[in-house]
Amino acid sequence: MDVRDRLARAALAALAAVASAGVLLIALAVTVEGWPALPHLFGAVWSPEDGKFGVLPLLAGSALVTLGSLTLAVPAGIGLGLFLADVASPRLAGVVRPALQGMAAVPSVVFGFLGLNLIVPWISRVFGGLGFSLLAGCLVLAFMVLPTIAAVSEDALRAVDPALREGAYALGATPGQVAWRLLLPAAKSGLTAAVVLALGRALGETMAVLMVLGNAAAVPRSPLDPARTLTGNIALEMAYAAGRHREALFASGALLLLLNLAVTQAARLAAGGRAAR
Amino acid sequence: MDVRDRLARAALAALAAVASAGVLLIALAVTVEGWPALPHLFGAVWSPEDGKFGVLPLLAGSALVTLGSLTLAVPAGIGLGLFLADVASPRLAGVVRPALQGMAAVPSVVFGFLGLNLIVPWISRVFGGLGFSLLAGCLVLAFMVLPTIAAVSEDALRAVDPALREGAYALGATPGQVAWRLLLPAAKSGLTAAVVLALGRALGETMAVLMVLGNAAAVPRSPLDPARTLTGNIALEMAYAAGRHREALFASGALLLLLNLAVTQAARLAAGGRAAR
Amino acid sequence: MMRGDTARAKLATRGLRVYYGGRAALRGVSLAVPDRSVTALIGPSGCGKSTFLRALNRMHDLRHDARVEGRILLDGRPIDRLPPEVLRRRIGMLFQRPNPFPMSIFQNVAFGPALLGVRGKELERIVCSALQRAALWNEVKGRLHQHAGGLSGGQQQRLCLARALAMEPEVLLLDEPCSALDPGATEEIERLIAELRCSMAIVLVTHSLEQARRLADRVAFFQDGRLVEEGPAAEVLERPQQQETRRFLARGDWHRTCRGNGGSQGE
Amino acid sequence: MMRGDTARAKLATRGLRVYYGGRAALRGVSLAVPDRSVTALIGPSGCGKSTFLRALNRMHDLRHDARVEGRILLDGRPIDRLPPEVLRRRIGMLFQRPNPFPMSIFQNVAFGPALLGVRGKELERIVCSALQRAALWNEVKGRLHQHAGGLSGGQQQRLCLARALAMEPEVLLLDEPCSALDPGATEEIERLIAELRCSMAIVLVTHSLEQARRLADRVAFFQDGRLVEEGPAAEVLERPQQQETRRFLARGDWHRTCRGNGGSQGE
Amino acid sequence: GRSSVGLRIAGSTSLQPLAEMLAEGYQAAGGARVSAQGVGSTAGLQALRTGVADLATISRRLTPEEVREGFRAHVIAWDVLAIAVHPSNPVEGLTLAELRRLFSGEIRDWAELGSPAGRVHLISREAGSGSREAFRELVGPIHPLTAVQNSNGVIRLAIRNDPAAVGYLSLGVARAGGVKLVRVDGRLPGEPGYPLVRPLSLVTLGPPSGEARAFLMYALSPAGQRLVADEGLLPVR
Ligand SMILES: Nc1ncnc2c1ncn2[C@@H]1O[C@H](COP(=O)(O)OP(=O)(O)OP(=O)(O)O)[C@@H](O)[C@H]1O
Ligand SMILES: Nc1ncnc2c1ncn2[C@@H]1O[C@H](COP(=O)(O)OP(=O)(O)OP(=O)(O)O)[C@@H](O)[C@H]1O
Ligand SMILES: [Mg+2]
Ligand SMILES: [Mg+2]
Repeated sequence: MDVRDRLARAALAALAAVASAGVLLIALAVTVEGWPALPHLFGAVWSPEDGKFGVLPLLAGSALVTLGSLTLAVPAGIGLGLFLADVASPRLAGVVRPALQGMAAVPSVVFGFLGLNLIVPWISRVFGGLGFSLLAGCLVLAFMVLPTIAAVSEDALRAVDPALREGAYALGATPGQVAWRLLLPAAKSGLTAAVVLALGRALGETMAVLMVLGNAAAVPRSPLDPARTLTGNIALEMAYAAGRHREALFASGALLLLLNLAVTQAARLAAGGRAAR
Repeated sequence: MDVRDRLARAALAALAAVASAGVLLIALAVTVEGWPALPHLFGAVWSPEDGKFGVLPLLAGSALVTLGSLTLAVPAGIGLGLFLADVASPRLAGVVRPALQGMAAVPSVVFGFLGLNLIVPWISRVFGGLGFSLLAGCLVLAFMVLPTIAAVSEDALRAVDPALREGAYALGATPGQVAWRLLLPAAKSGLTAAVVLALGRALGETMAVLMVLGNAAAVPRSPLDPARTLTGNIALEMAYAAGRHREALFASGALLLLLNLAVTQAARLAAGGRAAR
Repeated sequence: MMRGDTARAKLATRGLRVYYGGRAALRGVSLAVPDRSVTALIGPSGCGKSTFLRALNRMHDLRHDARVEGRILLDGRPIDRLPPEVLRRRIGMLFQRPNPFPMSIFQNVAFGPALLGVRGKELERIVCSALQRAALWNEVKGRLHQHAGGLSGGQQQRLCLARALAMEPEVLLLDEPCSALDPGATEEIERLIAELRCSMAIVLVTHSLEQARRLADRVAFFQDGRLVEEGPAAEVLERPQQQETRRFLARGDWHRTCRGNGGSQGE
Repeated sequence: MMRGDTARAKLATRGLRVYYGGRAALRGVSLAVPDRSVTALIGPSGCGKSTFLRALNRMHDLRHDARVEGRILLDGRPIDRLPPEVLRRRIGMLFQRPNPFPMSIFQNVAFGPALLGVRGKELERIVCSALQRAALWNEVKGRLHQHAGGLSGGQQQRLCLARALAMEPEVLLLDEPCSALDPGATEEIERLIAELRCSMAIVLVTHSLEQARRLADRVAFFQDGRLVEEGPAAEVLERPQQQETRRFLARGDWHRTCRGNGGSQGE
Repeated sequence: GRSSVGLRIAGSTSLQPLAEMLAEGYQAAGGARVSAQGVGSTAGLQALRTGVADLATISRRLTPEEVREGFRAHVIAWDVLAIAVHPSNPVEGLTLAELRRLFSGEIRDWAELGSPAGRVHLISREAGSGSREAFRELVGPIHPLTAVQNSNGVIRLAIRNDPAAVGYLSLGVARAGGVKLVRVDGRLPGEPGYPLVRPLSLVTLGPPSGEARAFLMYALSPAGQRLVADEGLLPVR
């Protein structure tokens, strides 16, 4: 390895170290700030005014919104990726892809406002109630992560060696069979990355969800109930919080990091992991 | 093609149509709401109280923050992707990857708060001034998009046929040369996807940037000046805007969509486009 | 005369042209492949043999830069009348470059039958028999569920052959099936081809004139995207009509001459 | 005796073992490759020939699942004393499966020299001469800047050979260099090998006993990950000492026998 | 030098429009350059604490700890909290006691208040927000499971969309329309004697001095108070 190579490698390693250290630092900062409140988090009621900092409802809110939105967005996003990579003519793909990409950069607030102005009233009209609800949050969030999933999936599917595609077609597989039995399994690692990215985004997304979710700090009992996420809670209250309240918010932030790590690793394991490569 | 295949294909096409229609709808909704304000946008002063809705300073803010953060995050992110895909041992990668992934799900608010508590005072201490500045925004945003770029890049680089890597090593290339001359060009389409995703995210990000940017509606003349982005502006003012002001905000949203499309297509073209595949 | 041939043929092309981008790789090839026989395609590297083979089961449809003109008939009917997957089930293909799927050895061979809904014991039987016929069973029977990427070059080639055999096609397109095989394995595959000839039409691309001699009923010589000469194997190989064919065969004979110098063998 | 061989050899292995995961693919191979000669490796598919070749230029370092034991000496010194890129510049390799880079034909061949900083006219000269030596120049001279993925199988194989030649290595490892080539192209490549033999050590994996006869100075017969027999070509091929070697060669002779039946040729 | 900015203000987002107006007026009246950042009340205090800002704005009262730390709040305006319902809701007025029972979750159905039956949908601001603090102080506790929105604008929108909703919000925003304002103890918001008002303050660390003091004086001057009124707030003088 020559000198420039050593330097480059050292630079990359340093970069990785810095990035990891940064994350550790963030995690640490958040944990240290939140540490004293930790024992207070294990409760079912979040009501800072009464000194109650139980995160259960927030955890439930985050989990349900994420789950709900990914349940909608993952199949749709991978389907769109497949459509772009394998089904659509280059010309058609050239229309759909920028459209999706456009969606990727719609700022959260705009999504939130559209959710507020279109989805929430619609839900209110159709199902009654406030309209601010888990359902609204899931729908808005699904739209938000869709383009990410579609873009990363498309790329993963395109990266599958064309010779394999030909091999499958040559055995008389229909396009659907080729996609289902060859492309999707072969692109598994990339698809997992897509889902993991979307998962992180969904767990971490704040603004849009905040605006349509209703934010009642209670475990929702139906998709039409309002809910509050961990991030939404932090966003709502951080600006004013002090003392124990502030600590509790930081502690819930640490929890969020942990939750994300756990879910991500689980997703990786479920997908058979990169180790398989 | 058998019946199930036809159905699946029709479903995918419908999905694509719905998604594209959704985007068009969003674009349309935003444009319609904002249409009457359009002629008022071409000015250099944003001062709703005086009926001045010139978006130039906001456009400049968005462009500069995005550019600045991507200038930091793209090389670092691709570098990290390379590190994970090609340099690090599986064990080391198994540590760095989850750390990065953890960062991906840190909610914007938390980033914003850390920026507020760490970066802003640091800038103020080192360079003087308020600390709320373009520079702070770029730093925070760079951290936010880093994990996305790293994850998508890693996958794109891993998808390069190992036989090609071996071919390059067999010619006596150093790891750095293999990366620079073979892996990066071969993974170009995936890397472009990474950058495009990050670009959309950076343009659309609101909360974190809002919290550290200072939000003065003036074209910043140095990295230490405060700035206001299009999205930040919408987030700040949408809640109480009415009449012409509200229309102007929507129009600026439409502008943002347009901007994103333009920049994305430019990035694709610059990268040689997917057509090359 | 061509007409009559075409009508009786299992597979026939008429004025087949293939373009990659703008460049012509096949410039009007009319060839008839009779049933229950081996038709060998020979010719210099880059002359269009693989291109021809890929046209027969519509592989060119899958890439945007290839364009096909002319007619291709299976049992006298244009192949584009059939749904492509039905066509491809009837016409099996072994690619020049081994392309095992990124899954286990078993799953590779089972891929085709599984498409048709075959499951369980029946599937295992088919996989096992296909691997046996492709002379790979002994080498892989202990590691059927390992990743196919861990096979050697020649093993991968035979795996892909097994994969095609498992579909029991009516026509088999073989693009240099023995290029990565040792003489022993080559012998087994050649025995297989000789046996399959009793029940199907086989189109064999080969660079080994010896192999063409041993196996082919008919030989077609390609050059520069054109079919230069075609006919019964003995005629084309031993009494070629065209100047180009003669020249090609003569170069191939460098081997024979050389071999003579190699010294006589023990037995 | 082995000792002496090893000392004089250009390249030598001692007790070389390679494991994939837990499975042994090479079980202790000690072989000396003299300079300025062709050493042919023969043996049944899956016996470890490619694995052996890949060990010589440390290709196994690049995959996490392969483990190498034993010693490998270049000019008498262990190869792991050299930085791997220096070693690999001195030992060129043609892989069994063509692996053109996803770039233009020119860039493929220029890849290696460009690593060393060669530019401009000099680079063009090297590329041109490498393509000529690999017998590909005439076919691609008009499309040097087109994508290498658009080459036929045999063309890709020669492109990869040209890519290795452009580095002017001291040792050349060739894994079935003619497997996708027609007799004419094969002849040209064999001429090239015969010529290169004057200046370098060549290790040639081949499935064609004829090719081994024509080109090899020494022949090594592998089976099941072991080196069964090794020696001067004429001795191993014509008077093999080991039972296994005899059996392997005899199977290969099925060809010769068959050929005899093929009818006599025109000339 | 510390940059060209003379006076740095950070704090409450709901005070931001007013802060900007005051800054402009102050400069126009010959004062130093002022930069104002809307970052939230607590963040504003943090900025003041770390010396990044010279003045903070808050839309709530200081906590005892904050007072002990040395923060001083100077009220410059009063914000009026309006109680709003859907225009179709027949409710005209509520007593403070009814309001308390409504928001504590005691009254669950509109029928108890004489409106057509239907479950009450409560909408509130987020914990810690100035409006909510003021409401809790002036009215009473808010049921923990109430839906929460973090801006006056969204609260107005939510009430406009839902016939069963009731919530509180700043008068300036409520007047933008689409919702019906309810009398409290017989008085409409804005009328003298209306009970639901909260203070908006400028905060200094220790007694005000220098530029900060000058700005504070300006805010309390007739010119400054006129701007307060223009913003839809109640002047303190
Ligand atoms: N990456 C791998 N992982 C696991 N096993 C492998 C791998 N590569 C090769 N093998 C196994 O090691 C043995 C030797 O393989 P190798 O490729 O060296 O054979 P070969 O002599 O080159 O055969 P061929 O003539 O078919 O190319 C074979 O049994 C093969 O299945
Ligand atoms: N995908 C492609 N794009 C462009 N040109 C191509 C493509 N595939 C093949 N060609 C060109 O078409 C011609 C015929 O190629 P083909 O693969 O049919 O040759 P072949 O007879 O099979 O050769 P070989 O014996 O080397 O495999 C060659 O000149 C080749 O360079
Ligand atoms: Mg070919
Ligand atoms: Mg091999």
